[in-house]
Amino acid sequence: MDVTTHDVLLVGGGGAGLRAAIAVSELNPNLKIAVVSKVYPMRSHTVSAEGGAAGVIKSDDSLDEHAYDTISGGDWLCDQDAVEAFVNEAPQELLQLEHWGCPWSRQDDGHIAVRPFGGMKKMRTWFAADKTGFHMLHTLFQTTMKYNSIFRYDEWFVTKLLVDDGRVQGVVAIELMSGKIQAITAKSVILCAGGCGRVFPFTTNASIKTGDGMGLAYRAGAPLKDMEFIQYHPTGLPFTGILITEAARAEGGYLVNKDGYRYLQDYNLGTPTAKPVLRSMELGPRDRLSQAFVKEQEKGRTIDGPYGPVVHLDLRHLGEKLINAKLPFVRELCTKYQNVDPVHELIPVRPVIHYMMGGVSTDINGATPLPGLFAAGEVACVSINGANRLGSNSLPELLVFGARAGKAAAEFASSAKPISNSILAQAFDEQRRIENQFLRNTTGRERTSTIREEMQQTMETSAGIYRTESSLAAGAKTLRHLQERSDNLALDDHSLTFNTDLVAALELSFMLDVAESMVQSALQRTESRGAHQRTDFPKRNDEKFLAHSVVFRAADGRPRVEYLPVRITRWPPGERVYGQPAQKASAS
Amino acid sequence: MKSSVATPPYTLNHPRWYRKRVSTYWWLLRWEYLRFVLREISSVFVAWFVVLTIVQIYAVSRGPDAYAEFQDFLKNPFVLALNVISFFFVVFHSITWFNLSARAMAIRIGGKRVPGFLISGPNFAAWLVISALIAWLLLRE
Amino acid sequence: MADTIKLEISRYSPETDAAPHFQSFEVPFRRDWVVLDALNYIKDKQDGSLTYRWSCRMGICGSCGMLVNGEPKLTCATFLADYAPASIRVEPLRNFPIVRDLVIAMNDFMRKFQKMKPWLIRKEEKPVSEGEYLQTPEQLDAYKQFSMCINCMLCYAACPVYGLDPLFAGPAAIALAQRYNLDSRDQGAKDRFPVLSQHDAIWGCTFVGECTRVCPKHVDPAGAIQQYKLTAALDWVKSVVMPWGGK
Amino acid sequence: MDAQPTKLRIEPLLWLLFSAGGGVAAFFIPIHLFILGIAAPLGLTKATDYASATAFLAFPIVRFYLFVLCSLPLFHAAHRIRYTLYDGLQIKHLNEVIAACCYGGAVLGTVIAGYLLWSFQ
Ligand SMILES: Cc1cc2nc3c(=O)[nH]c(=O)nc-3n(C[C@H](O)[C@H](O)[C@H](O)COP(=O)(O)OP(=O)(O)OC[C@H]3O[C@@H](n4cnc5c(N)ncnc54)[C@H](O)[C@@H]3O)c2cc1C
Ligand code: SF4
Ligand code: F3S
Ligand code: FES
Repeated sequence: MDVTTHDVLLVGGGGAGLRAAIAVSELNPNLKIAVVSKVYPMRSHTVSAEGGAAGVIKSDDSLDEHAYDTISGGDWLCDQDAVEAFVNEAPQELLQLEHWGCPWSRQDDGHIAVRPFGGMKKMRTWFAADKTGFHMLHTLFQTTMKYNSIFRYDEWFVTKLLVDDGRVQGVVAIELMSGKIQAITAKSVILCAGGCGRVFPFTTNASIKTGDGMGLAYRAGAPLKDMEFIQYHPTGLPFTGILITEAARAEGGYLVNKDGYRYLQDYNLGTPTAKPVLRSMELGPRDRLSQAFVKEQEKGRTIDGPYGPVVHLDLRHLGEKLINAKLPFVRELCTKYQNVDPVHELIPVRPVIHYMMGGVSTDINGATPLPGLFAAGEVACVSINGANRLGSNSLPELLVFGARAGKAAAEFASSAKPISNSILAQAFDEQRRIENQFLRNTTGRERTSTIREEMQQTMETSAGIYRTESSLAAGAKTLRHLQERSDNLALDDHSLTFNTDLVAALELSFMLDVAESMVQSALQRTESRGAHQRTDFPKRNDEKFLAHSVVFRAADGRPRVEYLPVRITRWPPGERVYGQPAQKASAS
Repeated sequence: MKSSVATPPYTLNHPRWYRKRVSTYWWLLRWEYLRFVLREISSVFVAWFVVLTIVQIYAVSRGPDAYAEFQDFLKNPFVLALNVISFFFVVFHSITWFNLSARAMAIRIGGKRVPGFLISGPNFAAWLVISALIAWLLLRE
Repeated sequence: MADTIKLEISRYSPETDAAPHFQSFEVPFRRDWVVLDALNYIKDKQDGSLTYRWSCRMGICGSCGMLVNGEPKLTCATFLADYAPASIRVEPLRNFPIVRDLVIAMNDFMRKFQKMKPWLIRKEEKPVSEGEYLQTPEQLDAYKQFSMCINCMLCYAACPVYGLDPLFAGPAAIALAQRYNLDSRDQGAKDRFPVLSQHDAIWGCTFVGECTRVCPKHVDPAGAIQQYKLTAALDWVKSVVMPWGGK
Repeated sequence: MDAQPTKLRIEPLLWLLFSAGGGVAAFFIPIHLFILGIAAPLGLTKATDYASATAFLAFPIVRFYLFVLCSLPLFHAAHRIRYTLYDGLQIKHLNEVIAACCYGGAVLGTVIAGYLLWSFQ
């Protein structure tokens, strides 16, 4: 078996991974860096982010306000020291990206322009039209090209973390082009493998978002944190799940039900005004808006579409000029994929799985409890997002914690002991497992896609916007069963060249692990907070649950949940208030 | 890089890429390609016009008889047919040229790029004026 | 309209096939399905060995480019309904080596792309603490179009020059070099000039214009190349007229 | 594609000549060709007679105009024919020969036209 060796290895070439890679090479140009990614880095899912990235830059704004919005938006489940570090460093990181060439949208005088965003009290969201993630990712990727110390493994799929001597020392990966399985060793490994929206049937997430990174860490013994907090975005296109960015509402779009009524006013989100008001109505937080949709549906006030109930997003009053200038991609997506032109027509939308608040548990520098393993980006839970992430906080999170993890991993690598020799034996075992379980297995019965669909259905019914004891318990049982069935997969493809059938099977097994950890964490949190809403426990319970859940993988493969305290610095838990009252409270 | 070399057979973990050779008749496979090739071929007829002009000047320089001979040559049905074809090609050249030049130039006024038709439009207008002017110069009594 | 539609898909496995061949599949016909949905249906329900790339399903990641009836297309943005009831032919992008089925090798582009130095070059970096480089919306507009490239490779599949001369740098790589050249914050035009002014770069392009026609993001690489030719030619004139100046 | 040391390149010159020639050809040639090659032989218009032809050529400005009308379009054509042969027929290995023939032809045509017009009495 081939073995290649580096100092710092990144699993993932999205926003977080590339930022971390640059951080390592700027800190110490002598370190050999490897970026392993199952797709070419510029295809990573960061490319899809539309709306923007939050960072305090205008003089009427302050770091404390950004921190407060984030913490209250996260229903006080955020670690406040992490949030403080985050809001502090976000502006510098966004400026750094500007210096690398990111085409941020500008004011007439040449300064950075900002736009309002859901749950944010001030305008602080930087944007590059409505392709913010695309421009950020391409800027980062093109910038990495100038560093000679960064070596890329494009289209390599990581299947396992190599752990020996109590620390992570590399990975086993398959080169898709040739089918070669090999060990890539490193003194420290940073997971930047993104989220796992694909465990649900209806999601804005790309096909590559299958929770591989979470699964890798979980199996290697690192715990996952706050996995029950799953964000629904209130405005996805039916069927495709394509996201209509929050920026559409920030620019003044209305959400209306079948009577053309702006129903959010019935759900404690303020009173309707013609112009958008920050932290009010359509600019409330995502969890509240998605929950309001379900209530409307129960009242029979949604519209029945071919793919289930929808409400309408109305942009018509904004006019063609503004839509073309600020929301061109929204118009393109609607006309291309939904056959409606938002300039003249209503856009049908429904809540759609969008983002994972939870992830691999890390400290403020991206270090996981497992030595040598770091994590950053959507795969990680630092946590700044608490029970509900605010729109436009994720992109700056990639940068801030990508850079932090990069620095920490570089330092770790500089002082780490050499790689153990016994690593190779583990890699051989992994190769044998893949060959025997998948490539040479001729007795399998189950289809990957069937189990995947059943898993997705199970997740939607058991762990959707509203959950109960019984739905979750049933879900947990089904998932256990699916785990067993997945040991018996039959691949159609037994070849080595670009075997996407094999990739799908490996992804499925990661997703099943992640799904189980979600359902288990949700089952045990008997309260409602942020995106986690239990109809049988509708109140927030700070006494018992002002705590992070951490899931470990027990020896039998089942999830085991423990709790960690939330770190509170300056903002004691309060009530989340949106709409006009919030405006007044903050003004005083 | 040659495309026709036989690729070695597949061996474990060594991908064997399949390279298609571009057909010699690639330009016939799609209308867009054919249009492009016709556009390029128009230059042959441009060259033919230049040759004709040089011969004409030569004829004039050799005196009235040679010039008359040249006029007769132009009346030859084959030459006439060739010139009709040439005319269509040079007109095709003009049209494609004006359209392309609009795309090749990024003229900005007040920070906004001037749309293509505002560049090609005046070109077409100038073409008409120039043609009229030349016709008038050559044909006036 | 019929409730199924036939797809003829190019298959090639280097381990068993000497050359690509077509295989037919019958999939349900749905108005709102794109070609990619049909491929996913086949992979999930009929033949898991069908191999192709995709990810975002929203026309932004750039991985799902294929030939649909001979025309380079993003398959996630190409509706079955535009072809039905006739059958649809799906092939890998033209002008690239085929790895397997619908997957092509794009290593060549990545290498050429990097040679263009596609990053912001400054003589002197301004410290981040001093804030942003100012850039007016007009200055942004000067290069914005060329920054929209998603590296989908459709333009390479459409460009006959690339097919005939694999050394040609190609439309997207040149457009992306122009993206930085035209950025008011960039000072690296001189560094990119030696690569761009090669015969295999801008001068290889004969302005076929197909690249621009097929580009799903309206990048207009053909325009970028011609504009750069003009710049390079004027530079040349300057260097002849005033050999002592600049350089 | 690798960067070679910058030397004085010929490509920009050839391209400038090509572009200038393309422009001249686009604006001026169609009408000339129509009158000379179609309208006059068919008798739609009268052909320029010998006397007026010599009268025209007596003007230096006309001679200069004709020189430009011959020379630049030749370079235009040479450039396009070169690339068409090169791409269309895939005879890349003959690149130098083709280029020499095409541009050589254009230079030759230019010299002939120049000589005729210069020595015209
Ligand atoms: C449609 C949409 C719009 C969004 N809009 C916004 C917004 O406006 N503002 C905002 O702040 N956030 C937004 N987000 C959220 C944000 O985009 C994501 O959270 C963020 O981009 C995640 O980045 P990442 O670097 O962590 O992971 P990704 O960009 O997802 O990258 C993951 C990387 O890991 C690699 N990888 C994964 N598994 C493996 C494996 N097994 N082996 C090898 N490599 C692997 C992948 O190849 C990829 O390179 C949006 C999200 C979506 C879905
Ligand atoms: S220029 Fe257009 S067609 Fe070419 S790779 Fe970029 S986006 Fe695709
Ligand atoms: S198609 Fe090719 S030849 Fe030039 S204009 Fe586009 S690169
Ligand atoms: S799947 Fe991403 S562009 Fe089509």
